[in-house]
Amino acid sequence: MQISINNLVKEYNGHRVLDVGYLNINKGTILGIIGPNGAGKSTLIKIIGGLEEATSGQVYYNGKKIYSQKDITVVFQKPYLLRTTVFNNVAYPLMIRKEKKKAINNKVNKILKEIGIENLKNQKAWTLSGGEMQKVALARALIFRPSLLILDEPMSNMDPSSIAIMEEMIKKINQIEKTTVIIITHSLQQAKRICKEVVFMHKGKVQEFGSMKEVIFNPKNHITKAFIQGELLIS
Amino acid sequence: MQISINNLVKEYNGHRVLDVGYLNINKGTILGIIGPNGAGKSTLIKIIGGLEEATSGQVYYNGKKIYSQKDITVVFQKPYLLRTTVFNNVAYPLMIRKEKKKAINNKVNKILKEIGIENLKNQKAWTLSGGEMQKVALARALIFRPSLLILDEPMSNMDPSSIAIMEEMIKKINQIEKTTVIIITHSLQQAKRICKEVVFMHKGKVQEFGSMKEVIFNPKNHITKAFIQGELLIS
Amino acid sequence: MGEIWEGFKDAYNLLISFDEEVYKIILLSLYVSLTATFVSSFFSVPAGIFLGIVDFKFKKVVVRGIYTLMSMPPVIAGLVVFLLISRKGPFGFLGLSFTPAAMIIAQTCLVIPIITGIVYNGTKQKGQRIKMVAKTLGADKFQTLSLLLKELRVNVFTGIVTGYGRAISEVGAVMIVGGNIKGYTRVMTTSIAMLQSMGDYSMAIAIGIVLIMISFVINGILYNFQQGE
Amino acid sequence: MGEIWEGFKDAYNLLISFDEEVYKIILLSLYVSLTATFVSSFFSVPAGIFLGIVDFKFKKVVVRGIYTLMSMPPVIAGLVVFLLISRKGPFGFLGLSFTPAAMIIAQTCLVIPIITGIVYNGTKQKGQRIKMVAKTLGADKFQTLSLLLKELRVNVFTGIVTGYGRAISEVGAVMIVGGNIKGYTRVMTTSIAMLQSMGDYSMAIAIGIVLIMISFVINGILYNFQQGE
Amino acid sequence: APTEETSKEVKNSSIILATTTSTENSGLLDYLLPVFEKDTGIKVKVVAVGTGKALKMGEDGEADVLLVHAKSSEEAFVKAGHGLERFDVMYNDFVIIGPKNDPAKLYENASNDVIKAFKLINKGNAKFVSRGDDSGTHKKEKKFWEEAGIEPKGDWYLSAGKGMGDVIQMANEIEGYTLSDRATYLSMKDKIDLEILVEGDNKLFNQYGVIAVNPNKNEKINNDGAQKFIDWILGEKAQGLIKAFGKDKFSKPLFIPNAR
Ligand SMILES: Nc1ncnc2c1ncn2[C@@H]1O[C@H](COP(=O)(O)OP(=O)(O)OP(=O)(O)O)[C@@H](O)[C@H]1O
Ligand SMILES: Nc1ncnc2c1ncn2[C@@H]1O[C@H](COP(=O)(O)OP(=O)(O)OP(=O)(O)O)[C@@H](O)[C@H]1O
Ligand SMILES: [Mg+2]
Ligand SMILES: [Mg+2]
Repeated sequence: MQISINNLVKEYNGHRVLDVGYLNINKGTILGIIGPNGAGKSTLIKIIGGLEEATSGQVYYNGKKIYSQKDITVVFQKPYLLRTTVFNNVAYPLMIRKEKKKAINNKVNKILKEIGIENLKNQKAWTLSGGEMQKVALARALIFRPSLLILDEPMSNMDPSSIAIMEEMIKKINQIEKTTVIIITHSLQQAKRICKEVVFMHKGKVQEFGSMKEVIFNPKNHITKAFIQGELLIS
Repeated sequence: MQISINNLVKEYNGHRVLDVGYLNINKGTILGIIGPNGAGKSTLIKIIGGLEEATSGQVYYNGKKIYSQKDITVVFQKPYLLRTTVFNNVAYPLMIRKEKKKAINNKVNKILKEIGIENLKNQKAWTLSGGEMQKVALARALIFRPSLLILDEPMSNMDPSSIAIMEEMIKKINQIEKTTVIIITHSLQQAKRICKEVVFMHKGKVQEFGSMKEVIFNPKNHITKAFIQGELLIS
Repeated sequence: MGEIWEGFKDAYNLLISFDEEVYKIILLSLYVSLTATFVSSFFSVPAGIFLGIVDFKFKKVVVRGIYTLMSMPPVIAGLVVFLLISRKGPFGFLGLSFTPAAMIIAQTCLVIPIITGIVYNGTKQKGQRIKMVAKTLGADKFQTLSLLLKELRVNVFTGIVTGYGRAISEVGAVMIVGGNIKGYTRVMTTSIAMLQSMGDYSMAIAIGIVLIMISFVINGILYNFQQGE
Repeated sequence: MGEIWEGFKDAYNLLISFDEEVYKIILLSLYVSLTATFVSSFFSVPAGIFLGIVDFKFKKVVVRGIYTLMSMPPVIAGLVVFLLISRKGPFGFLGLSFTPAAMIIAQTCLVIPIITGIVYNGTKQKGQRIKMVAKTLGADKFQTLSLLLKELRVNVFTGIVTGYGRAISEVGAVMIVGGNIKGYTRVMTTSIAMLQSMGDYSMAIAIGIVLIMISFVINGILYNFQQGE
Repeated sequence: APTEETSKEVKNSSIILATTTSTENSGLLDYLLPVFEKDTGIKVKVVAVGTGKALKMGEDGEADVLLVHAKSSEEAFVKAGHGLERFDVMYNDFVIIGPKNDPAKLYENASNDVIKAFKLINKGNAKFVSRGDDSGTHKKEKKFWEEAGIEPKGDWYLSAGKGMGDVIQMANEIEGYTLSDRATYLSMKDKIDLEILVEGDNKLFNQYGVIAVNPNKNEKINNDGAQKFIDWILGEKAQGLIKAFGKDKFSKPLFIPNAR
């Protein structure tokens, strides 16, 4: 899915937290969104995902204003899992798509195995550890092959080897199904590993947009530069 | 505060998620806890923090079983902020300690400034961004100078420069007040930067305990080795 | 005082007497109140959920109105329904006065605001997030509603139990629209009121005990629906 | 039907007549039901919170018992209280029969399970986390309770409003223990019941309208307490 | 102690009168009691219930004085030692009321014969609403059915278990017949479509009596006040007031005093 954004503004009580003039996200890309806390990253992707109304401006999906919610998914920063088992959580999107029980079973078992949580299959979602919850939320989004996959810091509580597995899965889906992926992350390392393009946001504005290399090694903007240096400072 | 743990076990319906034979945490240390998702890290610190009952075993605080809850604090993986403003959230621990209004004002303003969120002072906590929430939760714990500070992935959603600031603050408090700090993290980088000692947990057990260098550069255990290699893989 | 203990004895005798009249009264009570609760739930649960997740103009007024109608006296609900269905009322041609159907209608009016209010309250707190998740996973309107129902089942349960409690225990409305006709519209509460007014305290208490025992069982059944936690 | 419209007219005339008796009835209603709601809240809110965060043996039974008592018929509550406080009852020496105090006691019994049940329900869902936060920040028992109250204010509000709605609207209990004595224990609902039985429908509806209007205002006041969101 | 004295004073200054709904709903007590209170300084708390319940309250010592209308039950009450003595106060009468079109033709065939009227209702399969609450009126009605040799049962006979006012309204709604005391009927006449079809039969005589509850029940019973009330209501002044009550509105008194 190709997305283009036109003069998108979001305000809360007159306080502008998002102001994106123009942004084009190509079909099949993996776009990283980076930037400091409160930059408006989550707000932006919620609007793209159709979960929040913009104060003004438009988002076009493949050139149109309309889209099927069945094609787009968002994994939240704080995942909300249904009050049922891990299996039912991951199976839910398939169930509402009325897939056959057997097909659901196979698919769910497969993905749980891939990410190494098949042992948690029957555990109640609210007893999971933080990282396990994120895995379930991600599995639930990956299982139904959306054409636009939006991820808000989806691996912030995962351990390094889980991160490696998840990143591989995302890259594979992107390659095979040409899924457009938008991922917010605070880890430049992660952006480097998986993103084809990257956006740097600051105070609601897109400060920088380009290929990974351009933004990270050759930032046009002094704010971006400072941010990336901060990152280098700690890593 | 010095902590020692004796044969601590936690089971859920007969399923053992924690089994720590002996662990001694010295006063004034900064102890990092690392390990894969579901290893039992959060369970361990909840028991140490007095927030969950162990199935069996003991925790000794300065050699005693009793302790004042006023001296120990835990910052959760998913922070819970009170349904009020940022200011009131951070001021709460001081308020219940019946500090003078003026002193509270000064302290809160100071810490909010230090971590760069003084502009959010009057914002309602539930409208904050993910990283902002973590900052408020951490500020709320640091402000009353506990003698044992337990942090469960406290910076997982923060941007790199905020992380740098926070780490400095924690180190400073540890130095000046001799606060014992226990911090769970999935970032070996972070552990390297701030921890004096580190524990590696796996499947509820402590696999490795020692100085940062020992554990990371010279793991005794093949599981630890594999975990650290996974980390190296992605960084 | 003695009447209270005697009430327990009488309650026991009542139940083991297998008196047809007694069982008819109990069954009619259950039929009327459970139907009213069911009909109310059918409208109120979706309405409460809707109110909890959708914003519109004057929503605050509507919500306050609903909370206010929770204080509607049963006698008034009964009276208004009675005037509407009475011989000379606009719906008089239906011939509903002094029938179980009229009792169901009156109790439904009474219970709707209660269930709506309580369900609304629960939805307000968690509904938005659940709706979002449903949306991101591609649920359509109906699937979203059914997911909300499932996730909010504890609140829905409390609403229904509270509503049922109101229906089964109220006497004002059923007395007026039903008429407490022996063998036809007499229910447990109207019997209690009648026995009480006749000074037969221990029998009144006996029926009260039976009523409470039945409620205990019914709550148990409802409780199982919201289980799975 | 005509009676309903006339009821509105009568309600208006009633209020502007400044008839002392009418105002006395309204004030007594408010005094009795608000006091009962207040007293119940005083016990029920902490009890509901306690139930929601503390685990103990037989907790399930206690909870189901409370839900069941939500279905307690007002007539039974009234009758039991009456038998206890009646002249020959165990508390007869207090001389409470046919007094406003007795009405407050009976309504309190009725409202306690309702508020407890609803508050319990809200606490069950969020109480544990709030309690933990309070603990980690060093709150003592009392401070924890007051934090729980603040954080759960929406649920507490719903409980109190539902309980108040039950109290102000019920007639069975106050009728029995109060006796509907003119100028002394006559409240709005007993007046309504009496007027209704005398066939004075429009006046009954008029008082009903006044009652609902008052509840609208009271709910507004309660609502403001839980605001700040 | 002074507190004891004040409490005694409070006790003396009020009595609980258990009575039937007809005396209160017709407005008689509202009319009489302010005068009594002015004359004696005693406040009367009226608890209006059915005769059965009023007697029960007397038996339990919950009331100080009773004003009811079921002579045989009242006499049994006194005989059992629950009350001190029973006095006639006043009377009115019962009437059979029914719809204007009078399907069972009571007015035509039995306008002053209650037993015949009951037979006609039964034969015509016309609807009859019974108090069904063991009240004085209900006891009377049962006696009439017995005399008529009819067991009232079936779809046509509705046992309501309610007060007089409610039963009149029910009869009005379903266009049926009922037995009512005249006072309650007259006080509701404007609001209903029912008319008096049978009246004047000696059997329809409705005597009200007053009884002081036996003070040996408990120490809270205010026997002094009760005696004062009885003396007053049997006295000339009250009897005159009763005679005048309702004359202006109904052109006939609602109750006819007959204290001896
Ligand atoms: N209802 C609201 N009222 C006022 N400000 C709000 C509201 N909602 C969000 N904001 C502010 O909007 C800004 C952007 O929030 P957003 O969640 O998009 O940030 P983010 O870039 O995702 O940050 P993070 O990296 O911390 O997740 C934040 O500063 C937040 O405080
Ligand atoms: N009530 C429960 N029933 C069953 N299993 C539970 C329950 N609570 C926790 N667990 C399991 O206990 C294990 C340890 O959980 P814990 O939260 O301590 O992990 P963790 O090391 O903190 O992981 P993470 O890095 O993901 O936060 C997890 O596998 C979790 O699924
Ligand atoms: Mg965010
Ligand atoms: Mg954890």
